[in-house]
Amino acid sequence: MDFRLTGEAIDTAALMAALGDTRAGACVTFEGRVRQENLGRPVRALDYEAYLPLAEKEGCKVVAEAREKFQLVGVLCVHRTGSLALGDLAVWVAVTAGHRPAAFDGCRYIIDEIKARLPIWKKEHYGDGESEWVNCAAGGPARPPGRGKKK
Amino acid sequence: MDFRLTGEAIDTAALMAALGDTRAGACVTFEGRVRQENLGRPVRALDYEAYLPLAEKEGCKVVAEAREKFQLVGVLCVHRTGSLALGDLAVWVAVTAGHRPAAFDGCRYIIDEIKARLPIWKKEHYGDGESEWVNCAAGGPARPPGRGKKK
Amino acid sequence: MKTVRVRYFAILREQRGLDDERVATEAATAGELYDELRALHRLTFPRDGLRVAINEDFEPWSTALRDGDTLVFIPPVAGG
Amino acid sequence: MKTVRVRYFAILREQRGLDDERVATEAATAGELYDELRALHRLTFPRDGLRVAINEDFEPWSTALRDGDTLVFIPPVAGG
Repeated sequence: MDFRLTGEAIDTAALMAALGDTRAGACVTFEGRVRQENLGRPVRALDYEAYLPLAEKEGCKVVAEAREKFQLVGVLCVHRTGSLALGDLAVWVAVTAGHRPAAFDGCRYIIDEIKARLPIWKKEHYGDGESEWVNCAAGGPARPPGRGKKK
Repeated sequence: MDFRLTGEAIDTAALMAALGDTRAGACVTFEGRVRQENLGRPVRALDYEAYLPLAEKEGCKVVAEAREKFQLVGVLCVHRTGSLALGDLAVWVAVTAGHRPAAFDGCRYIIDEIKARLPIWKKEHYGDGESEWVNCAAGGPARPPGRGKKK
Repeated sequence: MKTVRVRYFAILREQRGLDDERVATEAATAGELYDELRALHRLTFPRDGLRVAINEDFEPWSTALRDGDTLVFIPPVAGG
Repeated sequence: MKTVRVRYFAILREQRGLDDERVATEAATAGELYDELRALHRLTFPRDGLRVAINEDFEPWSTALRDGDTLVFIPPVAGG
């Protein structure tokens, strides 16, 4: 399957090996990792929660769209769920193609759409002990009105 | 050093480990590999020849330019010289940044400039036993006038 | 009156205080059901900050409810 | 009369039949030297398909030659 969710650490070496194909002259990968800071607040860990069946279905749809838009040879994409520490790999996308423009464009399309469309939510745990669901401009207010920071 | 040339196989796992940095939320890599075909001709192997001191100097300059143009955390770039077989890794670029647009843009800038500017030449060996230096639109005619395919 | 299943994730799960329930409702559409649940449980998100999935597909708010449907109200995703 | 070192790479190395030579020349500039060598050795590339490096830096063709310089005429690079 081109797209999948996992509760375990992502083994990129094994995944890359599966993308070996001598028709491909270019491979572009994207790694999204847990950063030590978000909007100025120190982050110490985070949790990803996903609505699994829909996230998988939508992830596969994104990959299929990329294959239709760009001349790709291979695609693999894996997104973590569960608890992650600083530096951990949260999402990984790898795209191979005959030439590099398609590989870059395909990889970027996939990660942008995945971030915007998949029902996967991120809860950040901060250095001060607080926690917050991280929302985005695509869907609604940064924090629901009338609610403070939730623990 | 951010950029280097090597006559040995590129060990991407070791290089990636050197790019671990919790300030980086995004890592984009580009792998250029030996394809089985170029402009319709079956390729069986190729050689890279470099003017080493200038290629290294120009490669470091490209990386410095990328660091100036984009908000990057880390960069590593390695280009092969010598004889390569199908599927072998010829050039590898990895860029980390706080967020993904800078990582994508930085990685693409580096590979595009490296391909266009560094004094590194590629000789393709074809399935039919012929060989040819692969030139590019940036510099001159695809083949010098008055010369046939060279063995 | 029909009975549907509603699943909650992330911030809506925390606001509702559970992740899964069966709801008997007179609501005709997914949107009406959300408004009903929002008022009942004081969920803070207005409908237009959310999307709705019915039986594992994104659907419009105007979709008619059928007995046995599973609904998920999708809070904004992380995006970053 | 000055003496410079010329190194050849890739297709120019094959056309010249060697990779390194010392050249005694009256040429005033890098461009004049290339034209001289091109005629002498029947190199096929016109000057405007090449770049020139002098002492490990790209330089304009109009750069004046100095005794002891090392020149490399850079054929078009692979690009792809």
